Amino acid sequence: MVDNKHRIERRLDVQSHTKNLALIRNEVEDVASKCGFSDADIYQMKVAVSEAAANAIEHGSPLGEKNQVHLQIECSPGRISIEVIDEGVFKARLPVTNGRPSHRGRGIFLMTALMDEVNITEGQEGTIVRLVKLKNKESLKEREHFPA
Amino acid sequence: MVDNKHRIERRLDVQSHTKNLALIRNEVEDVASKCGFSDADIYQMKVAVSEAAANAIEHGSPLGEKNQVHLQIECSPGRISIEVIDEGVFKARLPVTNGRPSHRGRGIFLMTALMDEVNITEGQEGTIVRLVKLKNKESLKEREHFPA
Amino acid sequence: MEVQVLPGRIPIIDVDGEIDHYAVPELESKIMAFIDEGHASIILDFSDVSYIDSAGVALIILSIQKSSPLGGKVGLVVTNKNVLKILDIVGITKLAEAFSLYSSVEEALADMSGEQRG
Amino acid sequence: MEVQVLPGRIPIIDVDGEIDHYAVPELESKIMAFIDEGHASIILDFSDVSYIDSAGVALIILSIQKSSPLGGKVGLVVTNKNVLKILDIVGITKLAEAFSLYSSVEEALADMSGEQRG
Ligand SMILES: Nc1ncnc2c1ncn2[C@@H]1O[C@H](COP(=O)(O)OP(=O)(O)O)[C@@H](O)[C@H]1O
Ligand SMILES: Nc1ncnc2c1ncn2[C@@H]1O[C@H](COP(=O)(O)OP(=O)(O)O)[C@@H](O)[C@H]1O
Repeated sequence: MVDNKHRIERRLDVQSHTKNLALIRNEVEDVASKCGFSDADIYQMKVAVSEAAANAIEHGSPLGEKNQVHLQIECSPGRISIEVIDEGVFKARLPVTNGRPSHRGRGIFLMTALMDEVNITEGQEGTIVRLVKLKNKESLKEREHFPA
Repeated sequence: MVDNKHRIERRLDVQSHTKNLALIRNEVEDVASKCGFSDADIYQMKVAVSEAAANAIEHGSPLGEKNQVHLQIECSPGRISIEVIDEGVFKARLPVTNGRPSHRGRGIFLMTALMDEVNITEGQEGTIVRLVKLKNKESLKEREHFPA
Repeated sequence: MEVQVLPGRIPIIDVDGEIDHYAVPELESKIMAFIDEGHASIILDFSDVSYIDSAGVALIILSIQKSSPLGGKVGLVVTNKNVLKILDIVGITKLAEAFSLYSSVEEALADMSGEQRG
Repeated sequence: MEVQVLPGRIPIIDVDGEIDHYAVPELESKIMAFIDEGHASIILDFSDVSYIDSAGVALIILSIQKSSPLGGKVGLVVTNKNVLKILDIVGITKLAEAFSLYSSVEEALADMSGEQRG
């Protein structure tokens, strides 16, 4: 029952460098708009993906620019799933700035605030962050009250 | 091929109040030790679950103590999965203290730092936080290099 | 980034485009150096900023933390709705110490100049 | 929670058991009130603390933020390995401003008393 016309799969592998964040965001925007997501939704997933990719670059690339960041996007009619995969190990340390608690550390929170599902898995080959957004959440909620 | 002797499922529903956090931690400790996890692993999952449950109580209980927090634990030989489910809506706002950035907001980060997989889903009925820890991670890694 | 300094007026730092983890390091060192030159209070004009993420949020907080001990204040001008939403989520819009949010440069100048003269 | 105040010595606040989201609100108001009474520097003795989570971490940071502007310092004594690991993960062990970590109360007293007399 999947509408194959609206099923899109896309893969992008880029060098681990923050200059490529814009490229990653463009890819997300391209697929998400083809999938029919609203501008506000697209903006939010661009921020979430960019946060995950920035973490992959800053914390999940032990060889620096020699590592890659992998983006895997899957869009079915009501739902987009974006995976950001790096080649490192999850670093379980919050940064400290000049001996004081850091003003950083808002990236993971932002992902959870902007997406409907956030999954962080410490895989064998690298950290996998899966970000999911649903389309037409309101209509889903309505369906709850008026079952077919 | 699942070793049913070591498969444990447990469910606990408690009133949404921080006084019940110790109860929730005890339940986790009980199941995880029956499953054969190490003391260090058990301590870490207790902290992660307690963070998720504290969030469920503080942010995911619109009716306060009239809400419940639901704990669902599943343990198969190499893996424990703990779900903390609340009856609220994910609140996408970081707290501010006295007009200054808050010293709080470390709960979700701690979960990701302490577990192998963290999944936060904004469900229709409430927020679901799934926390997964693997046993014998080293031996899994070895298996990678010497495939059967 | 463009800086407007007029005598007797709070300097305006005009930033445009995307404030992400790539853009922030350079912006940060420029803004920090500018405050260090003796400009305790500044206006950050983000009217033409189309995108911001947690790196930009950190930049705003850092500017406040740099400006505040010097007796200064940071005025932030934001007009883009999507940008405002991100700032709201991370609590920036509720900051009140050495910080104010405005919807135009004129509003920022009018409000902050009064205080500066006092 | 037990407080030991001896004349001419930094007060020791002895906390035991589990420092979680349930225990912290009461601990917090007691410690804040105690610092407010004029005890800028304190030693938090967590030797008998068996469990700590982000609420306890926030309590430590709050104590530092309260004590520091009064010219004081917070000394934290931790012995439990699991507790130390959590503090390490969130960066507490690397804090250096108005804060030191010790492995015994004696060590804390010896180190902090020297500074206080100066
Ligand atoms: N892909 C990753 N690989 C390794 N560590 C990560 C990754 N993502 C996040 N982390 C860890 O989680 C911490 C918090 O991440 P985040 O909330 O995005 O804030 P920030 O990156 O500003 O520190 C990071 O400082 C890092 O220690
Ligand atoms: N179960 C939940 N329900 C609603 N909102 C939540 C939940 N868990 C987390 N949040 C939101 O995420 C923010 C960050 O959570 P966390 O990292 O645990 O820090 P803290 O709870 O100390 O603010 C919370 O302030 C809240 O806005």
